[in-house]
Amino acid sequence: MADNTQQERVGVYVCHCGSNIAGVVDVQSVARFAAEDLKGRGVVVARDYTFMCSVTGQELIEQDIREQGLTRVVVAACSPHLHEGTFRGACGRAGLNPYLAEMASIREHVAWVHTDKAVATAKAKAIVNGAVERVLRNEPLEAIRVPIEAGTLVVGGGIAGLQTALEIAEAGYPVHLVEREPSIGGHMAQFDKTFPTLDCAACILTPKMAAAGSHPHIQLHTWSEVEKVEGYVGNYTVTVKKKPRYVLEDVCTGCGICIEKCPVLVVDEAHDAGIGYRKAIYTPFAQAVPNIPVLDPDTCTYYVGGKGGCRACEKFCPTEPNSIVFDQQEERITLRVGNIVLATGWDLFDARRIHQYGYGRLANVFTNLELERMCNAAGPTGGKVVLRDGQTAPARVGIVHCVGSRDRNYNNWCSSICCMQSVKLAHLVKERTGAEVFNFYIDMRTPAKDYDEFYQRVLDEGVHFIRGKVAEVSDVPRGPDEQGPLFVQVEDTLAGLQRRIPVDMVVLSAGLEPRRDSKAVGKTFGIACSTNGWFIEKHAKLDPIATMTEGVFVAGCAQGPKDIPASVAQGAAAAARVLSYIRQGELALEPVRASVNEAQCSGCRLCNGLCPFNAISFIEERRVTEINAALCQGCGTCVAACPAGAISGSGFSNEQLLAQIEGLLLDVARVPEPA
Amino acid sequence: MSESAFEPVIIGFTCNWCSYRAADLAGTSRIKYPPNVRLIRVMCSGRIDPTFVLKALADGADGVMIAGCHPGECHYLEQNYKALRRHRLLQRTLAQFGIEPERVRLTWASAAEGARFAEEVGAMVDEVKKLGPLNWPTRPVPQSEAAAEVAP
Amino acid sequence: MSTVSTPDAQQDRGGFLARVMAATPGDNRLNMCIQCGSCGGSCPSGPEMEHTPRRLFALIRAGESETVLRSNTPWFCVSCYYCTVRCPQNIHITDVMYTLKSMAIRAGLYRDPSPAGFSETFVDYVEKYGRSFELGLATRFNLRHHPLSLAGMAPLGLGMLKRGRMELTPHRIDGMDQLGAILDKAKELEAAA
Amino acid sequence: MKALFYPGCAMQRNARAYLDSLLAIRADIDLELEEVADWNCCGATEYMSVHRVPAHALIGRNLALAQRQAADTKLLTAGCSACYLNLAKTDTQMREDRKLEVTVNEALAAGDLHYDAGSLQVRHLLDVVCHDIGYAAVKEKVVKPLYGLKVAAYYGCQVVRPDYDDRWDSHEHPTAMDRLLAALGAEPVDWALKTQCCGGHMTVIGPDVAYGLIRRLVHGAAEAGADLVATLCPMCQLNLDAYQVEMNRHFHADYHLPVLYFTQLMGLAFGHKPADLGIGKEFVDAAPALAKIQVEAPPEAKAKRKRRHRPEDGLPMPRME
Repeated sequence: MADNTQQERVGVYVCHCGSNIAGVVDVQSVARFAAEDLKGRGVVVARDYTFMCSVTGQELIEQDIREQGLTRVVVAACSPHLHEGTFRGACGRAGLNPYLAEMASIREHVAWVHTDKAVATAKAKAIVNGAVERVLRNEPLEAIRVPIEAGTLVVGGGIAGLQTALEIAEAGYPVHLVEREPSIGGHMAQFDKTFPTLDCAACILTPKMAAAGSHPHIQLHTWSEVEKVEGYVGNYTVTVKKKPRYVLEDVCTGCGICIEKCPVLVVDEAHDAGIGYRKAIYTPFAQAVPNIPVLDPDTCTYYVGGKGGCRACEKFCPTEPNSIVFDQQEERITLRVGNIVLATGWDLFDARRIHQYGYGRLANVFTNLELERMCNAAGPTGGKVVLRDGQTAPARVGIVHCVGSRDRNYNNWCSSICCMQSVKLAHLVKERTGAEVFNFYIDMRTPAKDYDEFYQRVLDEGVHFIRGKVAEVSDVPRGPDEQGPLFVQVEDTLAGLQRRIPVDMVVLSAGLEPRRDSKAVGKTFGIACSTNGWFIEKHAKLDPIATMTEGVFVAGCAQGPKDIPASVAQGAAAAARVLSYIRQGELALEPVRASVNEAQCSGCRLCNGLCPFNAISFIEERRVTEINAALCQGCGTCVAACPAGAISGSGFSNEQLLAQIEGLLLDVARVPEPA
Repeated sequence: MSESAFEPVIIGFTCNWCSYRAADLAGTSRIKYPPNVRLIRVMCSGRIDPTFVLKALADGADGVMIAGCHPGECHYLEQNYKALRRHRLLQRTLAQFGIEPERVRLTWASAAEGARFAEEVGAMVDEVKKLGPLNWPTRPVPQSEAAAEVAP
Repeated sequence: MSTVSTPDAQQDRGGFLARVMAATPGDNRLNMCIQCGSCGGSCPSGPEMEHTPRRLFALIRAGESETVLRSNTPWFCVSCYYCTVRCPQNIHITDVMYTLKSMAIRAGLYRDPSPAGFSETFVDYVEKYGRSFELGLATRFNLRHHPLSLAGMAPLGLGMLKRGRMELTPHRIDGMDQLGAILDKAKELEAAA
Repeated sequence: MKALFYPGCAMQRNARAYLDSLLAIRADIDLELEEVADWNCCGATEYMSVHRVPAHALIGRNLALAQRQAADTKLLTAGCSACYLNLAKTDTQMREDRKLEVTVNEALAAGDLHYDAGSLQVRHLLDVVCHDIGYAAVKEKVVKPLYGLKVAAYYGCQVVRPDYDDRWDSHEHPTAMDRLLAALGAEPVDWALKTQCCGGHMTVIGPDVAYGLIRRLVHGAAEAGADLVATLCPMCQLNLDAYQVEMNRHFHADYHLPVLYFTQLMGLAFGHKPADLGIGKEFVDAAPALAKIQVEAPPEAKAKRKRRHRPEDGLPMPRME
């Protein structure tokens, strides 16, 4: 390896971190090693200090850069994920390119995981040596700057997406809100009351829906889906597919006559969760935004009945021209946006999968969503809680928690909202029917503000709470003495007894699942899903809003199960992040990027298929490969793959990594034998 | 050298998003593991050039551990599968040169799996201890040639 | 309620869980129990058990080996595997019950000798003939454990004979020596483990 | 197709009807059975309770003998639930637990035997008939469809659970036997208890528990309108049939629900004489129920239960397709 590192002047700083590092690693010895043994490698200053990250510690570095003319800095301290930014900042302030600093992690990777002082000190020295060798090959880098388009795409018109859209629009920037269903509103529009305050969901949601529908900066694209996303942060081109409504959106007045006249009644599997009905032409609910119906060609007699069908909707439509267009085609529109927020929500666990709970087989086993619709005054029963016969109020109701959640046979996660939802449903059932209600739970999880108080209130209302995961729901008595009609069989784990609780109605609190197509959606937007299917945020704790793809953010349940307040908070946070990007006008990106040295590229195209972000393209005229720096996310896979060594990765170059390997192994280096 | 006295040196390649953070978490959780491993951070396990592994073995390491995100959880979508493929090829190549393929271990650890990371290090150290010091071929393996066999 | 709090005792007691797990094949995951009770709720003989399976697992964790091995719980297990397929933690519950039964026999701790007696009688026949023998099994077991019920069961036995559904003499396999050698060796290996 | 066959102790005598009917129909469904020579008892649910390693060695001997015979088929089938499960369990656990594989083979070596875990496919007879031979092939051989006979398919526990190799559509409400019965022309009744426990060895060691379980099953099947119960296991048959009489006495009840093996029903539909199928060996006489076969005209292909669409019928049921 050609060594052009001789002229560099390196400063090495070894942090005590109080006794965190110094208690296990002999920090003086490490500093001495750097000063003496690495003098030949360009180390001109080596110090140890109690807290390098303190203002004084940082000033120490800045002073040395200025006074000793340091050209490289190594800080042996904690993990770079904690303080890399801090020390780069210090270098920058002293006029040194920030990327000429390296950290050696001797706290998380040495002091905290080892006990033998001598061994730990030796390892710390090896790590420092590796960092010194690496930093000698660092190159000054400049952050990549990209301009940011002011428009934002929000995908999903549930409560999280609505919040994002409204916040951005209120700040005066354009938003495109794409919703797959005929109306915005999402799952929240299906609910009756919300825990723990028992606010009516519609009362707090519909004003937001209306605001989004009429906001001058928000353009709604309902009954639409994102088909293609091209470009990169600041500069995305998005193709949206508008499904045919068979109704002219800009002519229809939403008078509803067509719905009234339509003779076809079908079970509403979407908004009414399968327990209510809608027409073949319909709006999902009265307060739908936009208030424009959709015609369902799978049930409309015009399409399925042959012979032209009834055409009543067309006949009675009062608008001029007629709003009904039977041969409307799907459309594609192209949007230019700078940022994208994915708020695609969740799907309900399919309770039919748990055969022993009898959903679908036993008439009076319901899901939580069915009961939500039943409780809703605008729902199929007008707010009455009744059995499947549509009339009888239940006298005894069992509510089963954790259906499909916390169960390795189905979903291993806690859906996080079901405890509170089940408690709320217990309250509503009791309030409306006076029934005796039994909640069956594994653990009660009521950890947010006012949640446990609500649980206590419902306990006080006389709802029974039985600790045990329900084994089965059956309509078969064990013997002639048992009176059902349904039995919830469970171990009452606090009593240590197997019990069979006779009830009239069972409600299954089915859990939250990622959208069934979340993996495909993730692929469209270039972001990753966990194996479960939830979108992966950039950092589980410190950045639960951004994703690994710059300019794509997540909000609401698409990222993981959460309740309404958390969805709203995350939606607003996503808006804040987007606004900050828009306001900056341009964005500085980490300069960890791959680039092609055209002179070395043989045009073999081996790397072309490797990039998941489509950053690599082949330039036919010159027979070489090119990498778009704004699309590149810096993973380095192409760098490793290039047989000609023509691709280099800034910040993680071959030279840097090979030197670091050599440095790490200096104490055990094999003496090469003469060939 | 007796087996118990042999303390191998292992170079561990960890990715920025999962396994390096798993190592951080092992640290913050104060989970102890053998000090034989020395870590290098790369952005993604897909960045690991087979040359790096050969370089480490040639320079004195007795084993190399490559740790990435779990399959399906790569922060760069699926680049860890590329690491998986390269690892298999690399093991085969090493075997051809008479080096035990177990000396190069590929493992997954999410950012939440500090304990798993520590366990994997322990298991790797045990394994390499059993294998004994690496007897690097006297005529060094031409690194570029071996690496070429396993790219991309 | 007795309380054990010395660290030594806790340590020793904690070992019981490890012993049960080690004696149960495969990835039995007993340590992963979240005490949800889906096993106790599913068990067809749950109402007859002194401790539900869930409670038994808590007792195992608490190191209450004697209480556990004296319990009738594993003996009431009918191997229906409902608990196993329904367990949200995928614990191999039925297999653990087998482990507890054999541990109880070895420790001589089962209190009601009848279920264990049935298993042992069964094993005796298999070890002597290589096949099970229903008539002998029923009479020998009942003679030893329920002498009074023998008369009551006579109609059933007679019915079986009349319908040609029961043999009067046991069938002995040809490779009895081979089987004997295999079982002896297996017992030796089990004892050594 | 060809399969190695492990009859198990019960089929030799108490469940002779099961064996006889199987032997009678094997040619119809083109099933060639080769008995594992000099097999020994599988240990039922008892041996494992006393000695774990010897129990696996006991089963291991059968697997080893079968492997030795496995020249042109790897399929090993058993008709008894416990036999099937034991064979499958030892095979699976030896596969998953290296230590166990070594130990069992060490024991087998004392008898000059060896078994390579995973080298056989262990399947229950019903699995072979439904999934390997198939409903179409069965239907083709039906000469006397069982029209008019309402049958409760009873699976019991150990065939569908724990289901090591994922052979069934459900651990709780499987449908394979129901579909087989439909292929024979019978009408399978929908009942909730098809995989509940028959009582197992509790009939001997704790009869009160067992009688409760038996009553529930017999009552459930009768309530669902079944003329008889079809079973796939000698233990289930014994408990539901022979002990039905004891259960009646215990509870002063009066149930008369015959219990036949699914192979016997196949034999009837294939036109075999009842006597050749072991019919008549059951405690609860099946003749009255069997007299209903073809008394009525064949039912129209049952219209698929349509989802209710009228609000006056109440709330719609969930979609089940």
